[in-house]
Amino acid sequence: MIETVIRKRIEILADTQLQKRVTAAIDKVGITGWTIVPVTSGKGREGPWREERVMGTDKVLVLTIAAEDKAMALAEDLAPMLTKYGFILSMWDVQVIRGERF
Amino acid sequence: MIETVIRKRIEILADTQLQKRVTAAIDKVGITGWTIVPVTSGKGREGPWREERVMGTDKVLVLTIAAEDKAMALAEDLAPMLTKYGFILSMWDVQVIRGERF
Amino acid sequence: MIETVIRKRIEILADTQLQKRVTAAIDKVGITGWTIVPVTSGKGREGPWREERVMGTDKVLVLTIAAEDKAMALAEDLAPMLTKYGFILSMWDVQVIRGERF
Amino acid sequence: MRVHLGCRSVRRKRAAVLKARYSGKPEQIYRNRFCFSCNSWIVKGAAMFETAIQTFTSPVVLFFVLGLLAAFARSDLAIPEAIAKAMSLYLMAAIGIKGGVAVAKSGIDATVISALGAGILAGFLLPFFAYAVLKTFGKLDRINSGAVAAHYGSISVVTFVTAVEILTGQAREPGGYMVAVMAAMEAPAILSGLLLARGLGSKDEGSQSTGEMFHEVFTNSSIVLLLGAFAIGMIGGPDGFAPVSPFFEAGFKGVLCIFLLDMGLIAARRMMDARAITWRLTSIAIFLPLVNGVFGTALGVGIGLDAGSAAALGVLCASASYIAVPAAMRLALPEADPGIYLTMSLSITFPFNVLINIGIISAFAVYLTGSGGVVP
Amino acid sequence: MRVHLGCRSVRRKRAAVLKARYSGKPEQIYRNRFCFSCNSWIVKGAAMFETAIQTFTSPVVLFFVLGLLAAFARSDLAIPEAIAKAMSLYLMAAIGIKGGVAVAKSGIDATVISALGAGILAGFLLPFFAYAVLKTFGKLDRINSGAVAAHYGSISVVTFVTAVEILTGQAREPGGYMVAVMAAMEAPAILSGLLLARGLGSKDEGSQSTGEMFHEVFTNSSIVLLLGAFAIGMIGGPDGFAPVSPFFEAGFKGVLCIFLLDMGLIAARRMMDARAITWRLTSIAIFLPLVNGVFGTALGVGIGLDAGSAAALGVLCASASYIAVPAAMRLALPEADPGIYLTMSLSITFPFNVLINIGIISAFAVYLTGSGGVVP
Amino acid sequence: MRVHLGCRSVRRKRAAVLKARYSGKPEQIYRNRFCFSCNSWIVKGAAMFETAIQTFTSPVVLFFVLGLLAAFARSDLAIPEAIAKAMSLYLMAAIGIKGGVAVAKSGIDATVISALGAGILAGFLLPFFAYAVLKTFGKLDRINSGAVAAHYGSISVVTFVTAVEILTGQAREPGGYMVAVMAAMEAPAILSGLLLARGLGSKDEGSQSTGEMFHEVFTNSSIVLLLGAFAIGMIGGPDGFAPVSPFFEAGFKGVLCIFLLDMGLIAARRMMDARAITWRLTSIAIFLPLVNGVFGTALGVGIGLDAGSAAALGVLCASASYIAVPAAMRLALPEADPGIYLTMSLSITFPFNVLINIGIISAFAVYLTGSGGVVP
Ligand SMILES: Nc1ncnc2c1ncn2[C@@H]1O[C@H](COP(=O)(O)O)[C@@H](O)[C@H]1O
Ligand SMILES: Nc1ncnc2c1ncn2[C@@H]1O[C@H](COP(=O)(O)O)[C@@H](O)[C@H]1O
Ligand SMILES: Nc1ncnc2c1ncn2[C@@H]1O[C@H](COP(=O)(O)O)[C@@H](O)[C@H]1O
Ligand code: NA
Ligand code: NA
Ligand code: NA
Repeated sequence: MIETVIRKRIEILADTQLQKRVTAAIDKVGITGWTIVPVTSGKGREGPWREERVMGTDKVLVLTIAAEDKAMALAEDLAPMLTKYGFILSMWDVQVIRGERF
Repeated sequence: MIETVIRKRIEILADTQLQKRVTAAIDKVGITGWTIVPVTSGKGREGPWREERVMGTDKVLVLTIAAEDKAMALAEDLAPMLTKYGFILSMWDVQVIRGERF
Repeated sequence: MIETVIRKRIEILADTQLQKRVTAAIDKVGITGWTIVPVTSGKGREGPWREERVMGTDKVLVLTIAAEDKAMALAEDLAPMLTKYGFILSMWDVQVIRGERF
Repeated sequence: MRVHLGCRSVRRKRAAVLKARYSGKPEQIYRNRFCFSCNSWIVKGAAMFETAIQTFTSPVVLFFVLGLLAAFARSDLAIPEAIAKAMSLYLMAAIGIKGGVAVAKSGIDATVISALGAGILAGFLLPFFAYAVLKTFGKLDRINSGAVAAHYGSISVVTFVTAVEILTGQAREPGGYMVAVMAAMEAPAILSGLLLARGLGSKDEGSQSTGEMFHEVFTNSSIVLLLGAFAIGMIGGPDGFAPVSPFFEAGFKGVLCIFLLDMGLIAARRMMDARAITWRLTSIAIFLPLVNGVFGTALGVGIGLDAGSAAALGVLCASASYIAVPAAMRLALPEADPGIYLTMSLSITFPFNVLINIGIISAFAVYLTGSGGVVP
Repeated sequence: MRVHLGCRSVRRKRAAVLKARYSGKPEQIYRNRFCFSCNSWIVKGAAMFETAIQTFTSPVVLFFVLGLLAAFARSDLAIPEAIAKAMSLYLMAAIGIKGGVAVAKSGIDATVISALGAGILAGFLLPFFAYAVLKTFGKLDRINSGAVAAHYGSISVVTFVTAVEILTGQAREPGGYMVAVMAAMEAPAILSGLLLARGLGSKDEGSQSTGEMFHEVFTNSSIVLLLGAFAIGMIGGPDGFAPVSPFFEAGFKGVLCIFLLDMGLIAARRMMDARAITWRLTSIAIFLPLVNGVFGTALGVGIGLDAGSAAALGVLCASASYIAVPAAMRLALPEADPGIYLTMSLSITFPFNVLINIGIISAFAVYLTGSGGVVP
Repeated sequence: MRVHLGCRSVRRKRAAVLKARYSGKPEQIYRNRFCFSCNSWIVKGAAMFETAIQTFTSPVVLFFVLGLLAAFARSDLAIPEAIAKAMSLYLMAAIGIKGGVAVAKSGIDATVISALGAGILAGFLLPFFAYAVLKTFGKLDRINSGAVAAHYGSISVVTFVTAVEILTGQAREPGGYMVAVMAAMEAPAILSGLLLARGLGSKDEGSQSTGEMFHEVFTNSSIVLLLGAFAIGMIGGPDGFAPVSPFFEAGFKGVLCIFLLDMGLIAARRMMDARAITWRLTSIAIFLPLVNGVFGTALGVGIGLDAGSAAALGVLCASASYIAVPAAMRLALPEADPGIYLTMSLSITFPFNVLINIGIISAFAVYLTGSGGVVP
């Protein structure tokens, strides 16, 4: 049987424009990497939006996998930005192979 | 330490054409928002498909985060559509910050 | 109350070029289907990349839902490729409706 | 009376047609041609055959073939989805605006009205014939027979556009009003198909879906852009069109080439993935466009259309929808199998029409109207 | 002195203008026209009215209207995002290179310098007036008033391009240097708006965001491409431009049509979703472009610009940013509500400018410079 | 014998070349020119220098420089991926079809055959030289040396296309068959590179990957479209090409501009991210294209090609693949580091070729063939 270890998977929905701030925070807490998943539209308290790159109001999903302590540090780091700009962060436990990478 | 609360994350793979029905159901059960993630191809019992917007047979992933009760109400609501059109719904627990939003 | 069953959700970040090998492995272990989610950029130990379809170095997220035994078989199958090409695999438990499909 | 396919006059004639097309007096070319290299008159049959064969010298068709071959060779060639979508919007806008400008020039007369009427009628009636064939010979159930029948009653825009290109290359450009006829033929077959699939009585919960479906059919992007551009063309007229014509006219054939390349890829890939298709269904997917094409052409000649417009009506009848109708069926008849209706219309009928049937229909129109030149 | 709107001479004149445009001597057309069908001189007022009405015969504007209508009819028509982005990059590159080539031909003189100066000054000052109106009549708070004011002081490239098309269609093409004026007017209003929103003292943590914001404003893709292409046009000159002109010139109007179709869809959809917009804000979104347009046109005529360039300056003052400034505000003033500033600038002011105000401004420029023909 | 770079005759001559290019008699321009402003003959050296410098007046190259600068200024300018993909497909189709039409006109003769042979041979042999340099001076291990060597033996389509544009601008258009030579040179170097990286014996598990890899190399979208369009061009000939030429010809240079803008952005961004690149590797990435370019040009002249075609062969040898070969290496040599081979070929060699080396190679071809005019 192949061996798996538990890591946190964190997904942050952020403005495309501010993507760099999120990934900078990921780099800062020492997580090894991240991946960007595009999103095309959505609806929240501020009403609906669509692919609005033309207006700079579109969003992306930043996905990163990390050990629990780093994940919590990241959440801590991002909390003010989440509130200020209305980002969404969710995280959960996942099994990964080659756990030493994360 | 930053505080997190548990919410359900629900992802529904649906026909692009029927996306509005899914999001209408989300609005109806009182969930605050949703986000659309594009998907480009796939394979199921009915064989493979690719980005086929030209033929209206493409799909999207509808992602929404909600408290457990609303999540279950949504699943209940969508069940007939899932069967009729062959949508896929999966959900799991996630930790979120600013839980009052969901 | 609608009934849900537990399945594994597996997500593999792989080179677009090698996507067919991953999906072939999925088919081989007898999982019913898979779905491709595009990703646009990322950063890892080998530095950052962007949408580089022009150079064939872009990636996709392969998503599949399966019963635990098949999921573990798939992970076993993919392990060498994960190491060789640096793919990332994560999996976790999700609730699904119509569990007989997976 | 020999057939002059191989003789050099054929090539010469093609050059003459091309020249005539660009200098604007296409009429007499096909009449009374005498072949000096083999010393005899070129006859109707030969003209028909040539007409059918010319299809394969068009770059538009060659790119379609390239797409088919690339997919069969399992090449990873693919047009990005956003580009395919954009090309299809471009083609809609371009043919809409060109049709509108043409009608602004020619005005709306009895021919236009009768062509519209004939098209709508054909749209309603063709599914009944198709349904009978599918149910008996094809051995499909009621639901699937109705769904497939709706596809064959409706139209394929790209088939139409390709036919217009080929007919124009033969100096038989259809009237601009045929664009309006095409738009009018999109929806009626859906009604007939639903009626056939569901029967008259059973309206089970369908009402919501059906209303939604018709909203979708009438506001889907193709139709809105086609009719909107048609209206813009009519309002602006030739003067208004002049400044945008470099964009909509000069690029048209090239975009169509790339679009057909993509259609070739999609059609062939779907064919290779097909599971649900029997030899019976394959035969029907070739039989229906043949019969419908002949019917439509005869109808067109019957109501007095010129050879080009009659052939265009024939192509509309022969073509099967693979955009609007599948979308409508997915909403209104989710029980029907897309593996059947998409594969038949897209992977069999569409290539058959583009590669062979347009040539046949155009030759038949020439035969019926006698515009192809006859031995004296 | 009667107004000749309905009389046939209007059409004839339009044809004459078109002809003149393509044969290159546009100057005398609007002067001293005598209408032979109703036997009287066409007067200034009539010329102005006609000028305003001509807007609606332009295919560019018709496509915008089509977009609005399609969205209101809840059609699913949509231009893929990648295509919209590409079209906007294309338009930037094309107007940049055209402007650069024009300046390479004409050189940089006092007119160019004073137009630049006037534009920058207007960019700084207009937000103060807008702020006062928004705060008092509009009842917005300080933050939102400042944010909206920044939008109205800055410019909208697409409004400018549309105006250039319409003015060129009236044989009043603005000078190529107006592209540089446009680029120069993008940023100043952002400074004024931030000053107004934040007050002079409070620099709370803003410093990082503000630096980041200005880097973004000056390196955002539109500005970089616009100025880069401008430089390429200046370096290459007419000779260097010749080989690429089929791409950048022939396609321009057509791409603009499709782009405005998309803008119509986006503007109308946002309008239907709008929640935060009161009738007061709606009025302001129409009042500000009117006043700013008149101010800018007068300023342009005052510093000695020709009718076309003065009208272009008026349009720049009248237009409200919906790309650069929203992006900047999101970074620097996240507390401001995008539902207010985007809806006002994109869904009200933009359509008002394209459909009505460009016509008014151009007529006003004709009135001020007397280039529209006066009764003798 | 003075060099006349600054003197006004240079500009006059450029205008003459441009004029001649459009009026179709380019041959004698570079011969025996006498400069009236400085009263002396313009010499070979000067002609060569000018040839090299002309590169920078081409809008195509200017857009590439703009891309580099924008990326270095950390602008967010980016071409959407779908558009970049579409542009690359468009360029493939366009050069394929143009080459095919050219060969349909000229026919296949001994020159074509020997050019093909020379290209394939060069593709096989160049990696051995590159490998030696990379292993010794570059201090790379066997795997990475082999992988990089494969890149330098293969070709870059965009470098080739840019060179064709520049050469055509100098009235030295390469023969249409060079497109076929380019296609033939894509794969051989991959074989040599793999042989070098793996050694002759060790075939460990590679077999599956290698088969898969070669299927991919021969069915990858670029090659399929290039050769397919080439075939279409040959079948259709000039007549068949006429209707689609507005699309494939008029837009070509403009699309190439925007594509090179994108390449500039990508190359510069990768350079800024590069970690694994030493000064030794940087030197090699400049040294190899120089040497290979000189070798290829001499080879071309040796087998009797005209100046333009010989220069094109030189450019093919000088260019390094950054599309087909990286994809193949990722499959067949996953242990090799893309950070090395992509950065070298894309971020150093590609800009060096476009900005400097094409000019050098073209001047060298002029020198060797004597087609650039010599003092009597
Ligand atoms: N409950 C939710 N589940 C998933 N996505 C959400 C949810 N609420 C908001 N969003 C996303 O977050 C964006 C911003 O939300 P808001 O700030 O509430 O307007 C929305 O446009 C959605 O894309
Ligand atoms: N086990 C699975 N895991 C992930 N996606 C699936 C799975 N089964 C089906 N799908 C997706 O759902 C679509 C429809 O499935 P089906 O209705 O079985 O053809 C497929 O094309 C896939 O995109
Ligand atoms: N910790 C991580 N979380 C999410 N994605 C990652 C992570 N590490 C690497 N990746 C993704 O995997 C790709 C390859 O990683 P690497 O092989 O480390 O360069 C990166 O470019 C990212 O897209
Ligand atoms: Na039909
Ligand atoms: Na303004
Ligand atoms: Na090479």
